[in-house]
Amino acid sequence: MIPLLLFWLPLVTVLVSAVAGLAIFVAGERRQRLRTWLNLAAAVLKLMLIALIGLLVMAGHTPEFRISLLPELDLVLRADALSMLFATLSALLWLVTTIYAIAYLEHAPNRARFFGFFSLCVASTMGIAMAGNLVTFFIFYELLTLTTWPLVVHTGTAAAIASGRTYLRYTLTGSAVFLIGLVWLYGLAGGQDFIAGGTISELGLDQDWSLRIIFLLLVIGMGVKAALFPLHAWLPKAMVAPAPVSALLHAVAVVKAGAFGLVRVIEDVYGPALVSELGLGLPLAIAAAFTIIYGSALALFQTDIKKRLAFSTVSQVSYIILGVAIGGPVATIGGLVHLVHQGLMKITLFFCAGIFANFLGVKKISQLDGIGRRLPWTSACFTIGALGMIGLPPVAGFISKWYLGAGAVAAGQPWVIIVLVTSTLLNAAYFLPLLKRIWLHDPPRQWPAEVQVSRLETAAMVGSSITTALFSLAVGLLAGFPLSPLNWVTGIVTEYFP
Amino acid sequence: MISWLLPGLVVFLLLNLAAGLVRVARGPTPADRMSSALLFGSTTVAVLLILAEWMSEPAMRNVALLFVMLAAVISLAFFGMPRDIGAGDDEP
Amino acid sequence: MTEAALAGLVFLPLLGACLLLLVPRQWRTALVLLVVVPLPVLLLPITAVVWQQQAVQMAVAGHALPLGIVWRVDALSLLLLWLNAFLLVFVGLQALTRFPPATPAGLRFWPLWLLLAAGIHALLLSADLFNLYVTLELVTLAGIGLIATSNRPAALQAAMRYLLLALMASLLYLLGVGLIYAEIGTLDLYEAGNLLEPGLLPATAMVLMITGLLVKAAIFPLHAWLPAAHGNAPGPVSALLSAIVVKVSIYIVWRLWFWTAEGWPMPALELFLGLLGAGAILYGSALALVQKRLKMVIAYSTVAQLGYLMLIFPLASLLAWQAAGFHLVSHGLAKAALFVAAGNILASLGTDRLRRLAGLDQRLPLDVFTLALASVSLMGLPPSGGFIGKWLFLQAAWEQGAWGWMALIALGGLLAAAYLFRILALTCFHPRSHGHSSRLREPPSRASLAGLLLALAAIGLGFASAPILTMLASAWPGVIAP
Amino acid sequence: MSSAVLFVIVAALLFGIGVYGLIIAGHLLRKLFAINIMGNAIFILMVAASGPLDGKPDALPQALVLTGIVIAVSATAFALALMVRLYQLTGQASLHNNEGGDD
Amino acid sequence: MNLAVDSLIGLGLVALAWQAISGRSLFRGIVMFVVFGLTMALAWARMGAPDLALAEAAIGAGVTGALMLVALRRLVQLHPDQPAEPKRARSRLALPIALLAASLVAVIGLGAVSVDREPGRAGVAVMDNLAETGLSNPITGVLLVFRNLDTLLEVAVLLAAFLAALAVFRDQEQAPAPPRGDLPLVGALLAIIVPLTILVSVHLLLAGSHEPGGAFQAGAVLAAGGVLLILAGRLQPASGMPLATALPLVLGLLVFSVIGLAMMLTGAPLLALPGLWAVYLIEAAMMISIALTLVLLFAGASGLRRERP
Amino acid sequence: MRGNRDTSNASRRQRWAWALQIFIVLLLLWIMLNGLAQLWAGLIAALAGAAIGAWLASGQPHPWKPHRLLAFAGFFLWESLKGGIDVAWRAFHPKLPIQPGFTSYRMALPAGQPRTLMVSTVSLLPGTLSADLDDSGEMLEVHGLTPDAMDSVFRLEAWITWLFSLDR
Amino acid sequence: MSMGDTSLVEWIATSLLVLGALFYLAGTVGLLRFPDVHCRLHALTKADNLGLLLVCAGLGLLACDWQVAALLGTIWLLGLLAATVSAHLIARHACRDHSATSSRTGSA
Repeated sequence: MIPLLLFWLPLVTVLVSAVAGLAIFVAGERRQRLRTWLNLAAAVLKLMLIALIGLLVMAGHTPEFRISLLPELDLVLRADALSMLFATLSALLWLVTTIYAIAYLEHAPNRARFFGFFSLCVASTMGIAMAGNLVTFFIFYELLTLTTWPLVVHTGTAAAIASGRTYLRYTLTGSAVFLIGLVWLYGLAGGQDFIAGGTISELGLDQDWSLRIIFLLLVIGMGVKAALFPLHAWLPKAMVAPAPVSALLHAVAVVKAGAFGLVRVIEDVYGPALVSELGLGLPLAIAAAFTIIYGSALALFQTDIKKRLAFSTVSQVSYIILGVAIGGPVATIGGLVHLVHQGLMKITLFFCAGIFANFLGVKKISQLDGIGRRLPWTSACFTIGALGMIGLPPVAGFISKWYLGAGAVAAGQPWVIIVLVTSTLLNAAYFLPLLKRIWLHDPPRQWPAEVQVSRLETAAMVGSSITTALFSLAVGLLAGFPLSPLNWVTGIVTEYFP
Repeated sequence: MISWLLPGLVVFLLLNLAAGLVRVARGPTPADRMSSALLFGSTTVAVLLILAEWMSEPAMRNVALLFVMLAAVISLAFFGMPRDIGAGDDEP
Repeated sequence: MTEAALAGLVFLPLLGACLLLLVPRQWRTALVLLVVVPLPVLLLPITAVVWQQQAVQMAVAGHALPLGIVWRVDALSLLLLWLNAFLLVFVGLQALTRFPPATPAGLRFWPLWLLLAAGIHALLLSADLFNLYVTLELVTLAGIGLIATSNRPAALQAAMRYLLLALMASLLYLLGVGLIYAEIGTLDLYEAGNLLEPGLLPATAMVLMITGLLVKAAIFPLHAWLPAAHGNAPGPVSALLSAIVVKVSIYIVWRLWFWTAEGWPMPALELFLGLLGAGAILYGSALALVQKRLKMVIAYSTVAQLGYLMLIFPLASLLAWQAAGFHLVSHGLAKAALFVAAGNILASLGTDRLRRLAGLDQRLPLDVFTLALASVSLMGLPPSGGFIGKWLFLQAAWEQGAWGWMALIALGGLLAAAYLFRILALTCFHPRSHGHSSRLREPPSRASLAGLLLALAAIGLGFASAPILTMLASAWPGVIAP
Repeated sequence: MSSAVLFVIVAALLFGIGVYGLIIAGHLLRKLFAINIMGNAIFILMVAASGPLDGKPDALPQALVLTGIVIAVSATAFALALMVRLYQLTGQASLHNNEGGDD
Repeated sequence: MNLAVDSLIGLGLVALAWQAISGRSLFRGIVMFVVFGLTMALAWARMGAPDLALAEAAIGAGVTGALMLVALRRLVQLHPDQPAEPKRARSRLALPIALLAASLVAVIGLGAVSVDREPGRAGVAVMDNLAETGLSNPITGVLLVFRNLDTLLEVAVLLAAFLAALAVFRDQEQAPAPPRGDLPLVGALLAIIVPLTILVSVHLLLAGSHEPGGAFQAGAVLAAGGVLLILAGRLQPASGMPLATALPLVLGLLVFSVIGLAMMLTGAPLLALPGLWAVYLIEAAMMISIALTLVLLFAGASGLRRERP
Repeated sequence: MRGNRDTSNASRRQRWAWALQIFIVLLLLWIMLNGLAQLWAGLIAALAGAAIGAWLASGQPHPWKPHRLLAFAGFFLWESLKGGIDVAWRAFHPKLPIQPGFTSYRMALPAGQPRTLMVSTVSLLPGTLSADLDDSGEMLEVHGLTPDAMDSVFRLEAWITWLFSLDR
Repeated sequence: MSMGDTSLVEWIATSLLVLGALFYLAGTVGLLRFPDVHCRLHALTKADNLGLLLVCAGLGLLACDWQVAALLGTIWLLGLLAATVSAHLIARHACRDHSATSSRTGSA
């Protein structure tokens, strides 16, 4: 029983949302109630399955699903500690986002299509989380591109289609580069599973330059999705998508997939030791640092709320990359934990921005004046998220930045502190004016496009925001708790740096 | 019998044909072209018959038979042509 | 048993075509089914034997070489036979709705369809150079006749162009056959491989034959006839033409190159053929991007995708062999699915102009879904069959350190994505264009189902690669040859 | 110079003429002539190039050519039908570039 | 002297071919092409290929020429006002390409003629095995016994061509009624030639076993008779395909396949013919099919009917 | 009445007569081509040919006597010899002594074989060519190389009248 | 058969053949020299048929085989038929278009 369970469980977990997605397509546009139930049931079921896998992992089992695509090329889905981290995050946020999206899209057209692809997108993310080797990762990575594209172009406006085209141009080029690197690596080292500490460091390959170029190719491939400078341009454009999509794109699925992939490459394929031996960490760290500053700086000049948040994402995701690129246990903890923290905070921010836009038609920063009095709960959530981003204790963001700084010093790279400080200042510079407007300015006589919303919608959307906001507070406040992301990450990192 | 008589005749008839082709080329009316095709048919029959004798290949007589039998097909097909079929024809 | 199955492959459709003209109209549908459905069954015993012995050989009329004609089936031909059987069944499903056999249109269509099937089967079985010529002509003429059943000016124009070029191409091939016979006095493909020594004359013959075949296979820059022909043919016909008919010419090129001309030192030619493939990929994709009609996009995509099949010449390894074979099958399925879906759309809307397709996903969801699925395979996105093909190609190129080819393959995938996503964006996400709602005629569900099944097969192929690759490996001439 | 050589040269010339005609001809009928001439050139070559066996001509190429002739006739007949129909529909008996076609 | 004859024929072929493609009027081109076909028959005769000469004579004189003329007639009748012939393509490359092609063929052809090679192995095998078949014409041996799959498929090609043409025939454009045989001479011609074509075709069919001739030549001659009848208006195109038309149309293929397959039941190889009678039977059926297919292709219709009273 | 299109009114007996004539001719031809070896096939072919011939048969067969036919053949052979020599002489003559012109000639012969024979043989007589026939089938347009060529046409008509015993 | 006998037959045959060829030549000359279609047809039908007759006779003598001779005779008869019918058809075709062609002929 247990072996069978261990074999099929990862696949089932991935397929739950895929099946839900297909069922939503088949059910069609009209059957709204069925769709809602499908959505929620699948999300809850998935969360339970993740919990089950988590229990099994903690009990020392490794659920693993494996079929052969080609000789020596397996499709492997496996639950290890790192995948559980990402999987839990996505499953949790999916549930919340689903609730939010159901309310958000209450009156929008084409919902069947939206929720269908939404579910497929989550299935792909889950596949990425559980991918047991780089090929599997790549497969789901591509599927993610495929399933998010319909969401980006969902509204069907010219702007949406144009941004969809940009999105595809970047991501598909990225994956083509990725694929070349992958085949190359495969040719050199074979298609091995992810192993903590790296697979190819064991092989003792005498191919330094090949490995460096492969690393570059892989970084480009992942960097596109992770919006690493200069591959970030698609992300702000993709803001035309509906708010839940932005939330998902930025907080959970796409950018995280890129960052997560980089973590996998550095920690599980090359291994930290080989990365530093080949001298790959520093350039990557520099690129990440540059992206952090660059994204923050550009965010300053945005007048659109979602655009500003988007550039903030560009900068924040690079914290994760920075963390793993610096190397050393402490910085790695900082990077990995930011994966979770940034997700929680950013999704809160996007939820709130969506509420502003949906309820009141507020899309520009200049229109935020006095919104705190009109939508106090939402504004409070927004504030928590923003403060977390700046890195103010006790919100989650602070912990990440602390570990990053400490790790940098520990790894002998004190210049990172300067980057962190500059970035924090910039963060403050672009978030604080917003908060000031929200709370201190007077509300206008009339909101740009106020609409009547039902109580249920309000409850669902604001409730979701509050939930995620509370989570971001909680992971900061309860960082010392045994099951907190920080502890979890620490556990993972000890495997990498025994 | 003179050994080169039969091939000589063939050459002679072929030259004859070549001369007749001038009429096909010059026209001027389609009927002219058709009539030289007629010449072609009857001369070729003779050529084939002589070839049959010369090459000792009796099957050539069958070929000649086919030619002469089917010569009328083309004439008949030509007969159905519209009168102005060759319009815009003529000397290069 | 095997011999009967082999004979059945050719004679069942052949007799079917004849009988179709004879039987009363109400029996025709049953007759068509009776012919098409058993074809996959016939392949089973053959597959079993090929699996065990690598090849089946049979002297037609019992005359041994060099006197008679020999049929020979190895894994490569078997693979194409399977592909063909699959296509006949599923594309036939659409064709049954488009051309009901009991109607006059059906009577024009089905006998040709069956003759085409018989021709393809005979071609794939045959190992005789001249017999290949005859079968090639049968395939070409039946194919062009099927294009002409559309009877629209554009289609007829395309058919005419195709016919002229195909005739010329056959002549080039025939010239090569004549030279080879003059040189060694045998027509068997494999025997010729043993007897022919590399030299000016055999090489010229080979080049002539291959040139002719490349015209028939529409390899860039000899592709000019293909887009119009495939773009204007009736839906099921386009599907079959793009999915298998052009491929059988390439199949013969492979046979000639790797069996008859096995081991000849022709590096420049290898590279040249590869470059043609590269040209096809780039040029076909670029033109697919600017087409205004759905079927034309798909047709140009065929031009592009056929280019991959040429990459086997410069790469020339077991992996490349597997890659090309696999690509051939996966492209066949995906392309057939695309054309079937496009045919349904065209039949429903009365047009396939791209700008008229906006918002189609609401009205013909199944067909649009088929388009999307097939596109995924065509772009080589995982986990489809197309991905496995691309992966194998990349690996083959990597093995030889051929970075240029690797880049090309990656680029080809991107370009495919570019033109296919353009269609998907239009069909699914553009606001619906007004006016076509009243004229929409739902395609029969069987027709849509046919496309969907083909598309699913194209995707599913990604999970069933192992047996195919094993079989392909057994047919790799590098293994057979001493 | 033997007859075989002579006929090979004739075949070559015919082939060239056929190719030339195929390229320059405007009317489809002419293109068909050209293709048929090319075909005949190749048939001649096939028979002439495979030399005699024991003094008698090799029968096999002749049989092949016979098959080839039948095929050429079939294709020509079909092409003519196609041409007539095309002319009826479009008023043109030549190939022109309109590949996108009408819908 | 041989050479003089041959070079005259060759020269004629080249000149005719050139005239056929380059002349100014289409009609003249057709005449030249027909004459070219007749000259080909002479050439075959000279090359020691009487079978081919027969085929060329029957096809060239009886079918192709008439087919082309009638096609031209239909074109002219469809759009009488159109200019007769579209402009010729001007291509600077045409001449170089043609010269290149010609020289290529010349070089390889001469190479093939001059190489010192072993005799055609398959050709030798044909001669060695001919006696077993009971036939004495090696070409019929190849076509009906040794490589009969080619022949079978060739008949299928013919059928495919017909079916393909059927797809473009439309009833409304049925051949405009050909000139009626209202000339006494035409009546006499028909009364003499048509029965003769039947006789000659049967003769060629039977002769095929031991001397030049065979199903195709016979079929072509028979077809020529049919063409004559159509030209004279005695047979007219009709739509629809009654069984009486369809059966003979596919008879050759049917008989050939059934005999070939039936042999498998007895354990013999596919298409191994049981004896000379089978050869004759198949040839007869093929002759009928070939003739009818060619006639229908000529008529431009799926069926034929008698002259309307 | 048109020349020979009246197939419908050829009676059954006349058709049999036609068929028999054609059958015999064809059988003789077969024997000539093949000898007596495969007479069965010849019989079949001749029968088929006769059937077709009878279907094509036109008008009523006019009775003719064999000895008159032989005499007519002699006349015809002689005339065509003369015709050939005549036209060859004119063609080779440096001055090209011809004065072409058309003459309309009304035939007194009945429709059917006699008229057909007339129209076809006119072309082989010296200096004449049957160029056209009007719709009634009686007026023959004769093209003459010289004005006096018409003489032979008159003689021909007389011969044909005699051959078919029409003068009674 | 004695030698002399044979040679006599051969001499006759040879002269017949040569004579036949000359008539063919006459036909061609006529075709080229005569002014219009109808005159040319005269040349063709009459001269060529005589030519064919002579050639057939000559060859029949040479072959010395009744079957061949009969075949040659048949061929000649058929040639006769084809020639007269074709000549008539072509002449008629030209006649019906006489007004048009004669002006053309004049100009040519």
